[in-house]
Amino acid sequence: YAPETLMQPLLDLEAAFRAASVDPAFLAELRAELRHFVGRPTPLTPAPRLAAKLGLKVLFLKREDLTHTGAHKINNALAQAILARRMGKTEIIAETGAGQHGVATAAACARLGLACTVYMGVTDMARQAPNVARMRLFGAKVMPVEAGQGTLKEAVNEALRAWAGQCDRAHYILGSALGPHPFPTLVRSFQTVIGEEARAQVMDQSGSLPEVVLACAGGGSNGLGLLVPFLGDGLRRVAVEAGGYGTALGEHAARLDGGHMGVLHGCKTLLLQDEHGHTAETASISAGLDYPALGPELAALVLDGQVEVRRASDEEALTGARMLCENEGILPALESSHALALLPALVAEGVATVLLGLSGRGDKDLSTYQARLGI
Amino acid sequence: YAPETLMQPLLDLEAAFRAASVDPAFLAELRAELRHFVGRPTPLTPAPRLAAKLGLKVLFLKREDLTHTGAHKINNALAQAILARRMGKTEIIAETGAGQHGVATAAACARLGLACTVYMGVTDMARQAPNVARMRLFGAKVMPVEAGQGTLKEAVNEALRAWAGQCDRAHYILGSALGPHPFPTLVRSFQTVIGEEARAQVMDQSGSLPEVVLACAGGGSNGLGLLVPFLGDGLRRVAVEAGGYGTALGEHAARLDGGHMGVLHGCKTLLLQDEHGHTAETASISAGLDYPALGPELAALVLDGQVEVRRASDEEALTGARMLCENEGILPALESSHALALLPALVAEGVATVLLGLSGRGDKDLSTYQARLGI
Amino acid sequence: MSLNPLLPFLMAGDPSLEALPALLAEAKALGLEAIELGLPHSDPIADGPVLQAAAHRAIARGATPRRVLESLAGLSESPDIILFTYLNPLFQMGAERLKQLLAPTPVRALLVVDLPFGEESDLEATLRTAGYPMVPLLAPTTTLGRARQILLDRPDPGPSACFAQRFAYVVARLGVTGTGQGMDREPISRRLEALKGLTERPLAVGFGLSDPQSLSVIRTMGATPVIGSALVQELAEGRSLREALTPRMVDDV
Amino acid sequence: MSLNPLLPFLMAGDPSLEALPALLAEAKALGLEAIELGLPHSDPIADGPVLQAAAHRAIARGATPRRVLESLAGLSESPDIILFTYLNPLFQMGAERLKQLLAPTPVRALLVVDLPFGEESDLEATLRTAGYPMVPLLAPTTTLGRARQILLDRPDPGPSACFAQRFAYVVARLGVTGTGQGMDREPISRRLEALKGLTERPLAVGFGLSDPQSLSVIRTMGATPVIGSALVQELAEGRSLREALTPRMVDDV
Repeated sequence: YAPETLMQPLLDLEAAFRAASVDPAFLAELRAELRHFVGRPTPLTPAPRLAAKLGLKVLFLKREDLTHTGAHKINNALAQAILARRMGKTEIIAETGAGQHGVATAAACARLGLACTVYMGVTDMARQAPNVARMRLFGAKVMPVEAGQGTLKEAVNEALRAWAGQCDRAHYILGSALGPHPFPTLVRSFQTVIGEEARAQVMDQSGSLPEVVLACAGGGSNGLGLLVPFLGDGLRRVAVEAGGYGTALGEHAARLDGGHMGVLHGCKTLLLQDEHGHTAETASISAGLDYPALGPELAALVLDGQVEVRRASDEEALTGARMLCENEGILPALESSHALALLPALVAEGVATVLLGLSGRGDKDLSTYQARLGI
Repeated sequence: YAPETLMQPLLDLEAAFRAASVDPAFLAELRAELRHFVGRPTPLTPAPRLAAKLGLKVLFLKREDLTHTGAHKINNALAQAILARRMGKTEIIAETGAGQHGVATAAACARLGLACTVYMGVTDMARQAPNVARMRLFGAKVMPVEAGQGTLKEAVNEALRAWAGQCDRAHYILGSALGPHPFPTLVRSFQTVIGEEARAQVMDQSGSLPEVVLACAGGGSNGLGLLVPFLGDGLRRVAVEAGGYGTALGEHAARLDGGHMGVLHGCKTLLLQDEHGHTAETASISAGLDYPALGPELAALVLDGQVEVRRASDEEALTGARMLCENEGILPALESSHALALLPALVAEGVATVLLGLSGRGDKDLSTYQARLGI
Repeated sequence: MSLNPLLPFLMAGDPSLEALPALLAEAKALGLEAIELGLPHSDPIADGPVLQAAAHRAIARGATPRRVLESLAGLSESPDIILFTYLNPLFQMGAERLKQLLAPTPVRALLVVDLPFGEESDLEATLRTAGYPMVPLLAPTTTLGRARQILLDRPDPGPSACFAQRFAYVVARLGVTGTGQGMDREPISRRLEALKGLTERPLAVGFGLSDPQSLSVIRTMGATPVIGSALVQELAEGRSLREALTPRMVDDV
Repeated sequence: MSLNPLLPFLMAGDPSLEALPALLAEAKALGLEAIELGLPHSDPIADGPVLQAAAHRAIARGATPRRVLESLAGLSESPDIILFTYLNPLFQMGAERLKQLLAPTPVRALLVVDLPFGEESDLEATLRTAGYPMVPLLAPTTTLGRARQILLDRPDPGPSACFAQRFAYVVARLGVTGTGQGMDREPISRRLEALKGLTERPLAVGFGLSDPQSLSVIRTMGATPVIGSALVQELAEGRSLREALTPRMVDDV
């Protein structure tokens, strides 16, 4: 579902990805960079005090917040950057919402010596100013996008447009498991390292699998990354969407209840839209979940019954964050806080053991936490 | 060199530390927390692009910036918190300058369920406001210290005073390798995990030791942590102090050239002071190096010729930071940037292989980088 | 077959939906056989700033896909219309509803920017059978092999069909719609020659063309130039269609 | 041995160094045998806000350690002075220089807050031999065993020596100098009883005492109360030494 100009670059990308996937040199370089630069494997942290507080028996946290640049985004950004260099591309384009993917891409490009341009909505640039500074320190150009709400959706629009103009020399590093094929596959495949590690770690540290594996889901790269490696297991896989501040269209970013199939940014998936097929406005306290479409691979798993989708409101997410801070000394990203926010509901359903993915650290959300929690 | 009120608590601490050091239960708990909560071992990152830019053959970076809370401070804070709980203490007191030790201590206390009060100069509170918010989110009380320059030295004064008032129930987690015995020993011992890991990693990844091992030094916990495990090796161990903006007393925090033996905060060491034995004012762009005394253990190694001390100015540190950002995609703390700043001088001396300690990440210093680098 | 001298693009609902019938009549009076009409979309990923702004203005003024199509119903004084659109509005409407709405209009073909051939083949076949074929798009990145596939998948209805239903749209350069900085003549000429070796269909060339001379050059290459963003901009600034198009339809080179 | 009724603390240089001789003379006139005199320090880690502020005021007005000692030279109208100080200024001065400066002054003993017994034993021995013994400090955290060691290490010069050179300083409570919120009588009483079992020396009790009643209570326990922060505060506010001390020297309980 991409403009014709991008079709051949997408086909080239798919071919390059397939070739790289079985090339020992590529896999070795990626593995080395993930280990020595990104800091993988990330820990699986038992959270006994929070578990006790909530009435859980066991709670494990998969710590993507401890990766370099502070969120799971780097797994994908770095892998795509290596792939792009291999394809002979010298420039990188990326979009960013909260700024984490932008920072990760800027870092990967600095690491590999690639020129980097990041498209970012003006609203996001204002509320995530520290991430703008980080990108610039890494030598990236940050291009303000004025259109619409000035957030992630508009940034993707503009990045796709920019790519169409430079696809001969530039690669577009999409930050979540969405966009035209092969991006969702690519991103999912570069993120499943999260769940693969987590699965081995939970077996190693506790000897058994939990009842529930839980992650937040915006586009879906974090959700797929954690949940996919558990697809063959007899347990519940749960993704949490942004419930925002209300249930009317425009007040949330919960695509399962609120959305229906549609096409946006080159893929057909569950989409928040009006009757005319125009993309709806969305709302979430968390910039990273504030996106109108669920990635197509995650949507497919949901419709197939393999993954449950739940929602957590802004307020619930804030409470979840505070509980983790005070009981375990870990400051979660607002995105991850949505997963934490679901724990009381799971306990009420009788769940005793949970593995939860912390997608990133909450430093970027400090001003929101300060304002909303009165710190 | 502590007031009598603190002597017995210090003796108790020393005894508890000695007992814990050989107690498998303590060691196992510490090891598990360092692994699963802090994220140890931290990576040793080869930095080939920066090395090439500078004319080095090999440059390795020990990545304390990837620890939980973002600096090496957590190694010590967590270990002391476990020790304090073991001693039956229910409250923790700490001082902080840049806020990294305060954040680390607040996180460790939340993790272990200990009440936490952090003393911080009002100047530092203003310039490190995000770290104040992080401590508060972790449930810590942050006490503003108005005296003097409102920075680290005054915060230590006030924390020592507070401890004297609550030493029956509270433990004081000192953040650097200074203060009255046994703190320097304690802190050094909990930080040498940095150098132990780095030594094994550099042998594993390159098969040989570098010519120079390099770290920044404020109080000295980072410097000792990295350098001490290399004491037996035939290589140069270099610590870099804050050269500030000038060479006159009050314009820097370079204690080797500028200081002489004196007593501050319970220890006798190299101290920046006036002719009357009053502590001198100091200046550094980096809050973490802006302390008038070199930790006594580091000072002893320096005077014994085991460790070289060099200095880097504010401007040189900024240049070092920018080079690492643009060539490797890593944003260093201003403290660590002082070590980076020495690399050109080492190259000029003919050095080809260096292992450099990155003590923490630069997110806390973003506003300084923005202002000074015009980002 | 005589060369169609110009294929103008209008954004439906900009300046206003009410003005659309008169604009189309004027186009017809100017002797234009066909015209591209943009259906305003919320996320026009293939459009540059001018058409984005026009689309958002039109949506703000209530130019929903349904109202646009209803405003075309029963118009006799109009060139053939090629409906330029993104997939999602059509997808939400569904093929049956769409056919009903299109039936009374001068729409003769669909140009769906983000529908590569083969992606929604049932929908596409239904619409083609109903008389609304999809215009094949050929980009600078489209290899000749892929161009052959595209032209096969969206077949030529033959010389008896109207221009709107026959032509292939050749994208002049990388990027999105909008005025470019002068045209690079040589590569376009080579592409057109190569494509003419593949097909008998009329070719239209668009993206970045606006000055009379560039348009003229395209005509000398035997293709129909498309004028989009520049025209939409001029209409938004109050120029009439006649004023905007007349100098662009004659070759004074 | 008669009980010394009060041991006041003054901060040298606050309100001013010039006023110090007169203050000391007044103290002498009030019948005080000894007085603690604080040497202003940049980092007084054992002092509360009142003495910190007083020290910083004094430093700002030029009350360096040397000037303070010089201003005491030749004073005959003064109680015995116990110089209350932190180690570093003495350490920088060195034992020889210090002895020279102390010789012409009424200083009879040193109370070095951050010098635990045994730490700088050469310096301490030199000064003791020269007639400047270190006052033993006994904190609430000091075990009886440790107290015995301290009193042994800083030995009693015997009943013939003056109070300043004989007494041990008993810290009344945890924390730093400064006015507390009322005195907890019982534990102090028990501590004093226990310490009296260890030594024949006069005991002074300080930290947090200020109201006449608390001071009186200490006297009933057979020890000399120390009045510090409250006095410094009152002098800074313009009260005279006589006004401040008179009501605190009599027991009207």
